[in-house]
Amino acid sequence: MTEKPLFTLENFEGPLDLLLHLIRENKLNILDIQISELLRQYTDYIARVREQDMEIAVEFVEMASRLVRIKTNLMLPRREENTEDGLEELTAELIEYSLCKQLAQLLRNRDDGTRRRVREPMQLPQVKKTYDLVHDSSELSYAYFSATRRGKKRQPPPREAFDGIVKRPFVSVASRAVILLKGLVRKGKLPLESIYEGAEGRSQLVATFLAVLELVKTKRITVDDRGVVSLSAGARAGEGRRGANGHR
Amino acid sequence: MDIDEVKAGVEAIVFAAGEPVPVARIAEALDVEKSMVRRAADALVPEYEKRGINLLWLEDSLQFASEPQYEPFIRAVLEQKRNQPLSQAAMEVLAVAAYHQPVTKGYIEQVRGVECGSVVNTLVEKGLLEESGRLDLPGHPILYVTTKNFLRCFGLSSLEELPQVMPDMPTEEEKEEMLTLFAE
Amino acid sequence: MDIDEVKAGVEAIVFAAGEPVPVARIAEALDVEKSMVRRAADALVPEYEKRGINLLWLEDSLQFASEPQYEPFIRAVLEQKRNQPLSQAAMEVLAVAAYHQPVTKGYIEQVRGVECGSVVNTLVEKGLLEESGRLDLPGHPILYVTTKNFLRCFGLSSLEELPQVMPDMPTEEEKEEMLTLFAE
Repeated sequence: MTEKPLFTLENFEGPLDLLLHLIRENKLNILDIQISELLRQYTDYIARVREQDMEIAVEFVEMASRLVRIKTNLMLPRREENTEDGLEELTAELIEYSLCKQLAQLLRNRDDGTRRRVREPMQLPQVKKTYDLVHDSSELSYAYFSATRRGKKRQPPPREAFDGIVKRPFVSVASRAVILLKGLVRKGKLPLESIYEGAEGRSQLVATFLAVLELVKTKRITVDDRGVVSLSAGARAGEGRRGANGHR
Repeated sequence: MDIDEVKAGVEAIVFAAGEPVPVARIAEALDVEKSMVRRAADALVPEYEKRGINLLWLEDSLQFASEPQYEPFIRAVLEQKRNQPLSQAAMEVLAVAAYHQPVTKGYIEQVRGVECGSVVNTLVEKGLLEESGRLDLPGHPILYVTTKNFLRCFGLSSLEELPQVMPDMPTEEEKEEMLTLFAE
Repeated sequence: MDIDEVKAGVEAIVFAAGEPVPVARIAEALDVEKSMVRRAADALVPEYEKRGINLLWLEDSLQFASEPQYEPFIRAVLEQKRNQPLSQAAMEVLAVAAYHQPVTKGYIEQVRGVECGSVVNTLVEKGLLEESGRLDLPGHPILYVTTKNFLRCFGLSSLEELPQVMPDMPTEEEKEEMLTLFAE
């Protein structure tokens, strides 16, 4: 561990970036995070940075406590089926952030964004620039409320209004596939419509739909004519081999 | 006005305006149909392809810009230093905004897991992002979209040309492994 | 560098510079003989003769200019811009300035939580805001107030007719404090 080159937190865009680095470095599977191992790597890393008397940004500390929380949840005796342990959410965030990094790289490959020149607009004498349109004065008070973010403060907005800012931004097909497969493994069979029931928002619905299509296409799951989804015979062969991993 | 006159008119207007000019505005100024302006521009674009200046389509607007390969010479003449390339943080913020626009700062921060208000402000100053209204929520967060300048800087003529990542499906091996792992 | 490359280089440099560029500087940047730059320019001039943009010799310098006969159309396009309705960002900046005047850019940015320098400049250009002295603070930030054109545009005969937003207005002391804190 100590032979490895030392990085500083400045090399990372944030805790998600550091986690992706550790996952890659240690050849961990992003879709099957071994939380104990990841937590150990993460805290080791932070400790080493701390030894160099470096400031640890608060979000890195928050992530450490989040990892501990997930680990604790997973160690507790199994509770109800659908109890959230936080791991799926973290997995989805990591997949989403790694997608964001790939997109950033694709953009960078196109250009560094600075190589074309354009001209300043020509200054013609006597071109009138004075604004001519007429507005109602009430537009000013609306704009003022909006600018000061004081409008509608007292009415709670409908829940769906938060879609898109509070919800997971990218709902990855892969993470939906994982959730779907886990459900099937636990319950054996599921009616098709129940798969969509938990989906929140359009992007989750679409991602779930794509996950079903992909899994059917690759013959991991079958959908019978009554709309019941089950794991394909071939896929079931994997059952029971899980014990060795034992981390959850 | 015949097509050659419209072509020359487009050149003169787009050159003088400096910034991207919507086809509709050119058509209005020249008093011809928008389709004619588009036809003239489509004929002009290839004429400028091998030149030191290019005519670019940016959505439904037109702009002249220097050909990127001559940038080092332009810099030499104008005695300017090389522009700093965008930071990794800026590229990531731009990527999230480009692929999911319109977006709020909160949305971008959620994807990246870090605060990014100052990066967004810098991108607005650089003319790569712009405000596009507010979300009707408490706090009225500002929505951001990419600009035409963004398209030009990244060699795109519309958002549809944004490079696509392959859908993030796991590989066959990963799926095999997943099935094994999640079997109970 | 062959003559075609020099021609394209001349185009790119002269376009980007905006002002007349001496042949000697172009030759130096491209690392070719001045005679070659002259030859390239002499070949380019007739190529641009029938276009909306012309390449002009001014003494021993080169410059692009739009063809004079298209000036009325250029004027029309440049003037169209003033009749674009204000963006929401512009309306918000204007509203903050109207209710709190005189204000600095820094103050407006503090209220809105985003950078807004270019919006303020546009509003000044449109004759809706104007400068009104400077604040006696380090940096001497410019103070802005609304104009008579602003009153006309919103059908007001004086600032006292601004629609009331009282409950949310800061007190005079709060304002004093903010001006001090958020001076540019």
